[in-house]
This record gives sequence, structure tokens and C-alpha cells, in this order.
Amino acid sequence: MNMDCRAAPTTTGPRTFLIRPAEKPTTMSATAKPIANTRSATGIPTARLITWWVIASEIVIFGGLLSAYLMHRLGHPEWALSADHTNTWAGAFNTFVLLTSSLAAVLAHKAADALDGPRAAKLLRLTVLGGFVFLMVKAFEWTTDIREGFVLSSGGFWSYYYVLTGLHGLHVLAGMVIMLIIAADAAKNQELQRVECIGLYWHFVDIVWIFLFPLLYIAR
Amino acid sequence: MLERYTTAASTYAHSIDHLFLLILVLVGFWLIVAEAVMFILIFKFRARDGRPTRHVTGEEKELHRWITIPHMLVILCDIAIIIPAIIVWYNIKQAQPPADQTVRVYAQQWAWSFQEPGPDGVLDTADDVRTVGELHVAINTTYHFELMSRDVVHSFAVPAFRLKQDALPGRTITGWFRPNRLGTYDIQCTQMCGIGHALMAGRVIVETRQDHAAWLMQNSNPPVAALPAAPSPLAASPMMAEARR
Amino acid sequence: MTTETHVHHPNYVKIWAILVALLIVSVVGSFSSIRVVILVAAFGVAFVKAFLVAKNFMHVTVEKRWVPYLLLVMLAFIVILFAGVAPDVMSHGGLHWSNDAAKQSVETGMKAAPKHE
Amino acid sequence: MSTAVQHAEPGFFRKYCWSTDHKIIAMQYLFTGMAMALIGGYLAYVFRMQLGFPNHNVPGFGIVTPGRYNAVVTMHGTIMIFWVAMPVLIAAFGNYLIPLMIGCDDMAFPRINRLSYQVFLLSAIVLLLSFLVKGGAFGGAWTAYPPLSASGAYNLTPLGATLWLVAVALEFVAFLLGGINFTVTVMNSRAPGMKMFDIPIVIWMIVLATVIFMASAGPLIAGAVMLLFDQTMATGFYDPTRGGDPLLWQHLFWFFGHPEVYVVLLPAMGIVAEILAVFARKKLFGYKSMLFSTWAVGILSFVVWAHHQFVAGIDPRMANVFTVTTLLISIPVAELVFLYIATLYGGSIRLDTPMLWALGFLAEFMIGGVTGIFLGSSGTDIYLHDTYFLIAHFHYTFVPIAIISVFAGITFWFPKMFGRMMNETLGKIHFWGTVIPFNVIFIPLFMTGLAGDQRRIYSYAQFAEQSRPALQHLRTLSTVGLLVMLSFQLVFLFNFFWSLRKGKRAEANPWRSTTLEWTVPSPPPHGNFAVLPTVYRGPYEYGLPGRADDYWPQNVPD
Repeated sequence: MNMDCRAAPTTTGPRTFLIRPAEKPTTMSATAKPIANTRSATGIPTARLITWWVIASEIVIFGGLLSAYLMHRLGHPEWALSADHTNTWAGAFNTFVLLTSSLAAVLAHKAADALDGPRAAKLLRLTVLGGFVFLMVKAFEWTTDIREGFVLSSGGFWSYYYVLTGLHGLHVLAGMVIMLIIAADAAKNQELQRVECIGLYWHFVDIVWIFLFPLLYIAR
Repeated sequence: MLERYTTAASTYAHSIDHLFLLILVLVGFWLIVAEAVMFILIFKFRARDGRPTRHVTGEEKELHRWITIPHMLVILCDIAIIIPAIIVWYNIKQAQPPADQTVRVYAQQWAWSFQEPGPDGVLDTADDVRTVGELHVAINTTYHFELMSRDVVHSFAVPAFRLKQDALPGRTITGWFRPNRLGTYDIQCTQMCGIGHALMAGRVIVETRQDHAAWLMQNSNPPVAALPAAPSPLAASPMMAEARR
Repeated sequence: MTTETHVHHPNYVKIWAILVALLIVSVVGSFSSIRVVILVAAFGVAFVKAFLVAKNFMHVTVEKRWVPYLLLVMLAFIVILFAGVAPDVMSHGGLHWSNDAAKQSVETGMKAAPKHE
Repeated sequence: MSTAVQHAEPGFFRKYCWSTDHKIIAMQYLFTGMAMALIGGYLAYVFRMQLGFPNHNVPGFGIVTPGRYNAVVTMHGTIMIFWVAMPVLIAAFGNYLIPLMIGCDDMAFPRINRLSYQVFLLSAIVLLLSFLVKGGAFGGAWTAYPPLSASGAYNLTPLGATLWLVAVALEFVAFLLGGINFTVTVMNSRAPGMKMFDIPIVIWMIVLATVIFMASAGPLIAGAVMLLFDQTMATGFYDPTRGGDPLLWQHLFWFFGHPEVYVVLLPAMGIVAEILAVFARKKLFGYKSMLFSTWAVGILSFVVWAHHQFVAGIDPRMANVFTVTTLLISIPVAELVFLYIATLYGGSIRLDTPMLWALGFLAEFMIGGVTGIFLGSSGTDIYLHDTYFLIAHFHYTFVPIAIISVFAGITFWFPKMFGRMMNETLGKIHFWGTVIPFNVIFIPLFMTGLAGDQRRIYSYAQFAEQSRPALQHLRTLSTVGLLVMLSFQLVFLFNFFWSLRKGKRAEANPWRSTTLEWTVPSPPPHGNFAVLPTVYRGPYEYGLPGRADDYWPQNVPD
């Protein structure tokens, strides 16, 4: 990583960035970043740009699944009966946990902006803890539902319930793993721009849950 | 143009054939024009030494006109196609003339079975005639069909009637046809339905009214139980189940 | 390594507090017996919370103009999908077709718990 | 901070199998795609022999039973679209051309790029393994409509069906990873000075193709998860007897399916546009209108999907909406074709092999586009749906896309990729030997389709109207056409592998073209540009009066 060359800050739009000028490509090893990664013709660094594109394709995946569920839910009023068995309190608590972990994630981004790596790492690990609590509550919910006899194949609502919460849970898990990796780098004040990107992804997963909660738990 | 390939044996067959002809003429004209212009340009502007090419950006108004005018005409042709297409679709799939008779068509893994009202003309009465693979209909009678599938997606298609409608399990889809030509025509399944997809052929036999009535009388007399009991539309029928194992 | 200079950081704890308050509103709303109150509380709050998270935590409004448009276009495609599919999947009957299986499952489902509502 | 470690010349494994160089990854995709094309071609040979000579022993396969026929037809469709057209057109040409044509050293995320090929290779292996499992490969058509695809009792290939679905899902993951990389690289890593309208049209089209793929694949990934659970966990998403709906899968599939055909069309149109400009020595006619038409095609491709389902049990009133949008989308495609033909006006056209392929693409694709109108208008679709007319239509669009434009791209960029020229006469023999038999295959199928031949039928013996001798002669003629076309592919394979070693050495800019990839030596070194270029003008400055050469490369300042 050639740290030495200073890049003139350019003010493009409300956010100001340090954009490095194009320069002679060194013979890179496999791990060094190519020049292509450091360029920012759109004014957004590549890390955050790819995060927006990941969020865009996730919107369409969750959107497809949720619209399929919504259509069936509006078509089958009898699903409300099985929806009664979902534990609204656990869902509400999980929403609270995710909101708090989103707070920790954005505070981590604020710390990263202040170039305070260790603090950002601590806050990221706090966010991961929030995710862990969320998954534990989810595991508790699933075991009670399964013990009551509602499994994946016991009817339309439960199939969608387990697929939706399962897919969302996997996304929370994936976010936690990546967040730990980024926190390890951030603790050494490396790659601090990635803290914001994992924060964006985490907020998106939180927004998906914000819509899942009423759809699965509250809607009668 | 289509009737050169398959006989037209139902009232709305000719409307589809005419629509096909209309599209063929319009679309064929534009295909020939476009291919001809392309080959002419290739021949006319083939590489000859020393002849420089014209630096043309394509924004020049007088050149772009050569694109926008044919494009407008293509759009007009599209409109000239879309209106009759929707009219034909409306007359076949949306507007249904009053039914003289209603038959029920069951699709299942790898056979068509039919339930026709017996001589009393009312469906779901004791004297209904149930057949497998053969549908007997009278000429110049408007038939409504209720299409159901017992297992997977099939598609009830009679090319001679220009009739095609997918049979979805769990749904009853109604359509109509009015045969206007005597003869025996194929029933096809045009939606992949497994290993026997090519084996589930059926036949529509269009008879005169007298023959049809006689056939009904002759077939509905024996006690209904003798014929294979038509299982409820949703349960996979045992008969087919053994065939599959 | 490219890092951003400071983007304006609003008071995140305050926004977090608003979000938690909205959560409580939606949970309380779920106890009322009027169905429309439940739905408005649940989904109205959900949309407001989603907007707050997107605006303040994800800085969408501060980002380049086309980023929120990109996300909205994706949502528009899902709305198009919903509009194209709902007439066939959501309603159990239409012009010359009826989804008997779905009607039957609704019937047996409702019969199973007549006391509901 | 680890400084850039200088290390010795990497060994075979690190250089060719574990490399993050976009050019190596492009070659990996190209060769995997070509290998799968051979398999797809073999499968086509098998079922065409069965249709041309019913119930005879097919040399190299054996007797084609109905179950094996269904599996072969399903796998032909699946392989040709997902494992030949997409990898070669998007991943191979995209990976190779994007960094070179926008003037940067590599993709923005090289390791994600390498991962995308590895996931793609895994998906290809999983798909090929599904031939060997009990019951054989999945036999329920590449569209996999449930309940047939959802339960082994119906499709009799339960293992094959699940492996098929897992392979397609993995292939989607690979193209999501690759697609994100393409989009970010083109958006961010353009050479300084390259404004929006200076980007070559093939790069625009490949990136738009990846964006359309990302936006349309989402709902089908959700659908695939649901189908996987229906197959393995006895859920009832698509089982009508348990509250599910088979039509939901059809909608999710075709909401992806139709944008998918534009995902493979756009890169092909981009390749053809590049070649037309170079060999007609002419600026593209109306670059901006081409671009806006491409955008229009991309956006409209999301509102037309149910024209695949006119007779599939959707509400008849919905069909009117989709037949109008389908005719609407034919307008920007017609505009694109007119602009391509207009580019030839005033040019000095050299008919080398790449130009022959490009013009062949235009000539054949017009027939494909035009026959689509018959199927797009709901009236005639009642008769023509799922007949061989439909098969002939979409082969007149897919073969120009996945075969003719790929040969155009390979013969055009071969000098740049391998540093050697391909043989011209062999190229021309191969061109005529492919295009003429291609018409001999599918023109007869138009006729049998009009006569009522329905698709995916292994033998028409049961159908009186379809077993007329005249129709059987047409089917046999079509099979003979395929045999001739397949045999000419040996000419290409020889020409390709012979030229790799013994072709005439190629200079940096053999076709005297203006885009950036021709300013680097062939084959380009790791890191592409010795000095990262700055761009001064658009990509198609040909025939400028008052200049010595008739072309003006993008990075030449004055």
C-alpha cells in the first residue's frame, strides 16, 4: 500500500473525499489493491459503491420473497390463525436489539471518520454482540415454535415464516462474520473506510427486519 | 396461410389464421426491406482503395431522418398489429358465447379424460358419459370446457381448433370452442408434464348431431359404475399411480 | 488509502431513542382490537423507522443523488412484480378461472378456528 | 502496512488457476464456456437424431427413451443459456474488455472476480454430476415448472432436479459476484478524461446486462429457495393441495426469464457494434440514440415477462397488458437494428471474418426479432405457443447471440488475447459452414411448428396429424442441417488451437482500431498499461478528413 503520496481533497457534492490521482501501476502482488480499486470517477469510493450495489441486489431478493409472502398472506386470511402463535414479545425485543446494534454500528462509523480505529473496533464488536443476542432470541423462538409442533412443512404461513426469518438470520450471521474481520483491521487503524460499508449493510439488514416484524408478528 | 399447414375446424380458427396472415404481410415486408437495405449498403460501400469514408456522427438531421421515418412506420405497423391481436384474443379468451353444452376435461399424468353430460344434457347427473382419450362432440354446437389437472401442469391443445389452454393443478379454467367441420382431430399436451408427455395424445371426434345423440344414448345406458370412477380432481388417482411406478 | 473527511454526524442517540419510541408505539398498537389501528400502527411505524434509519444511519440523503434513485428503481421493479403477479396469486378467482384449491384451503383453515374474531 | 512484495514468476497453478488477473479469469470463463458449448451441442445432436430418425440407435448415445429425451432437452436448454451464453458473452468478454477498454489495470475487486469464476466452475461441476445420479439428469424442462419440478413422484428424477436447482443457484451467485465487480469497475475506474459518452458501446452494454441480471435474478433466487424446500423439506410453496400456487413460480421465473434474454442480447449487440465500426471504418451512427435505446430495452424488459404465459392460466385480461408492452419493447430493438444498418452507410467495408460474423448476426437476428412479433401478439400466440415455431423463433435470436456474435468477438479479439492472427480462409469456411446450415436447421422447424408440432416431444407417433410424412421429411432435413453445422465447428476448433501456437504473430493494433485495448501490446502484460492512459475523445473517430490515418485512437492527445 503506497501510503506516502498525498491526494488533493476534491469537493464533489456534499461529501468531500481524498481521491488519489492515477499513477504508474507498480508490479503488484496478489494482495495489493489494483489502481482500479483506488479510482473514484463517480465520487464514491469503490468500497461503498459496491456496498450500495450489494444492498440493491439484496432489496430485490428480499423484495421478491416478501411480495410472494404478502400475496399469499392477503389471499389466505386463515394464515392469521397460525400467525397468532408467533411470540410478539420476542419479535419486539429482537427489533429493539437490532435497533441498538444499528446505533452501535453508526457510532462505529463516526469513530472511523474520526480515524479512531480502536474505538470503532470496540463499537463494531458491540454490534456483533447485538447480532448474537438477536440470533439467540431467534433460536429460542424457533425452538418453542417447533416444540409446539409448527415446523417448516406444517402449512403455508410456517413455511414462509421459517424461510423469511431463516434467510434474514443468515444475513445477520454473515454480517457478523464480516464485521469481526473488519473490526480486526480497524483495531490496527487499517481500512477504516470499510467500517462505514459494513455499517451500511447492517442498517439494511435492520430495515429488512423492521418490515419483517409487523408482517410476521403483528399483522392479524 | 396457416390453413395450408393445419385444417381449420372451429369457428375462431379462421380469425387466428387471418391475424397470422396480417402479421406475416406487415412483418415480412419490413424484414425484406431491412435485409435488402443492409445488403445494398454492404455492396455499395465495400472497401475500394483511396475512397475515404464519410465522417458522420448520426446526429445530423438530414441523415437521422432516414432512421426516424422508417421507425415511425414500424411503430404504426405495430399498432396495426396490436389492435387486431387484442380483438382476436378478446373474442377467444374473454368473451364466451352462451354454451349449448359444457364438458369437463381432466388432465393427468399422461392421459386426457372427459366427462360429457348424458342425453339429459346436464352435467354431474347419473347419466354422464365419462371417456378416456376420446372427446365426442357435435358439429356446430358451442361447447364450454372446464379444464382441470390432477397432478402437474398440462396444456389442452387442439391444433385444428386453434385451441390451447394450460391446465393448472388446483384451478378450473373454462374456455369455449365451436367445431364447424366433421372429422377426427388430435388433442395434444403442449406443456412438459414428465416422462409420458409424448404419450398423452387424445382425439376429438366431431360428429353430426344425430350421430352424437346416438353415441350418447349408446354410451350412457350401462350403469355408470362400470366406467372407471372419476376420482376427485385433487387426489392423485390410484390407476395412474400404478402406471407411474 | 482513501478516507472521507467528516460527514455531518447527527445526534445518533436521539434518533435511536425516536426509533425505540416508534417501536413501542407499534407494539402497543398491536393490542388494540380495531384491525385498521393495528395495521396502521405496525406498517406506518415501519415505514417511518425505515426512513429514519436510511436517512440518518445510512446517510442516503447526503450521498450522491443517484444512489437513493438506484434503490428506489429496485423497489419499483418489485412493485411491478407484485402488480403483475397479484391478480393471479392473491385473488382466488378471475375471468373464466377459479383457484378451487386455494378456496378450499381458506375454507378448511377458517373452519378450523371459528372462534377467531 | 505490507509493501508490495516482489515475488518470483508465479508457477502454473498460481498463474493460470489461482490468478486474479482479469485476462486470465476471462480465459477461464471462455474455455469453460466453450467446453460446455461442446456438451450442449452434443445434447442437441442426440435429440435431433431422435427427432430426425425416430427410435433409431443414436451413435454415441444409444436409444433415446422418453425419460432420457426429456433430460437431454432440459439440459440442452439449461447449459446453452446459463453455461454457454452468459459466461462467454458477459463473463469472458466482460472480464477481458472492461479493464482494457476503460483504461485501468484490473477489475476493482480482483479476488471477488476470482471467487466468481470458482463458484461458476463449481456450478458447472454440480450440473454435470446431475447426469450421473440415480434417475439421471433433471427432465422437467429448463423452466422447471412445479409441481413437476417440485416432487420426484412426478418428474422421476428427484436427485437430478435438486442438483439442477443447486447448480443454477450457484451460477446465479457467480454472476452476482461478477456483475457487481463489472458495474463498480466501469462506474469508478474509468481512465481520466473518459466521460460518460466516451465509453465504448460494448462496455455500456455489458454493464447494463449485468445490472439487468442483478435486478431480475433476485426474485428467482427467492423462488429457487422455495422450490428447493418444496423438493427436499416437503413444504408446500408451489403445491396447490397445501395452499401453494404453481403459477407463482412461473411468474417469478419469467420475471427473471425475459430480462435474461436481454442480458445475453446486449453484450452480443455491443460486440457486433464494435466490429461494424472498425470494419466499416465509420463512426457508429447515433451513439447517443443507441445508448438511450439500450436503456429503454433494459427498463422495458421488466414489464413484458407474462407474454411467456398468455395461455398458462393467467387472467386473460392481464394478457392484453403484456401484449402491448411486448410490442412496445420491439420498438427500441428495431431502432438499434436500424442504427446498426445505418452505420454501414458511407463506410469502406472490409469483409474480413469478424465483419462477416457481425453482418451474419444482423441478418439472422432480424429474422429472429421479426418472428417474435407473431408470438408477442396474444392472438396468434394461442396457436403458436410451445410449438416448433416458438423453438425456431428463439433459436433465431439465441444462435446469433450465443454463437454468431461470440465467433465475431473471438475472431476480432483473438489477436489481442493470444498475440497471433487466426487464419482468414479457415475463418470464412467456418462462417459459411455455420450460417448456411443454421438456416437449414430452423427454416423447416418454422414450417413444422406452423403444422402444429409441439415442443419437447420425443416422437410424434401418437399424433395422427403430426406423423404426416411431409413433416417427418422436414424434421429429418433439420437434423441433417445440424449434422453439417456441427461438423464445420471442427474447422473452427482446428483454426483456434492451431493459431494459438502457429498463427501469424499479431501486432498491437492489427485492425487499426481506436479503442484503448489496441494501444497495449498483444497479449497485454499483467497490469495492462505501461502508463495509465488519459482519454481525449470518443471511441469511434474514423474517417476524419484532414488526418493521415483514417482512425484516431482515444488516447492520442492532438
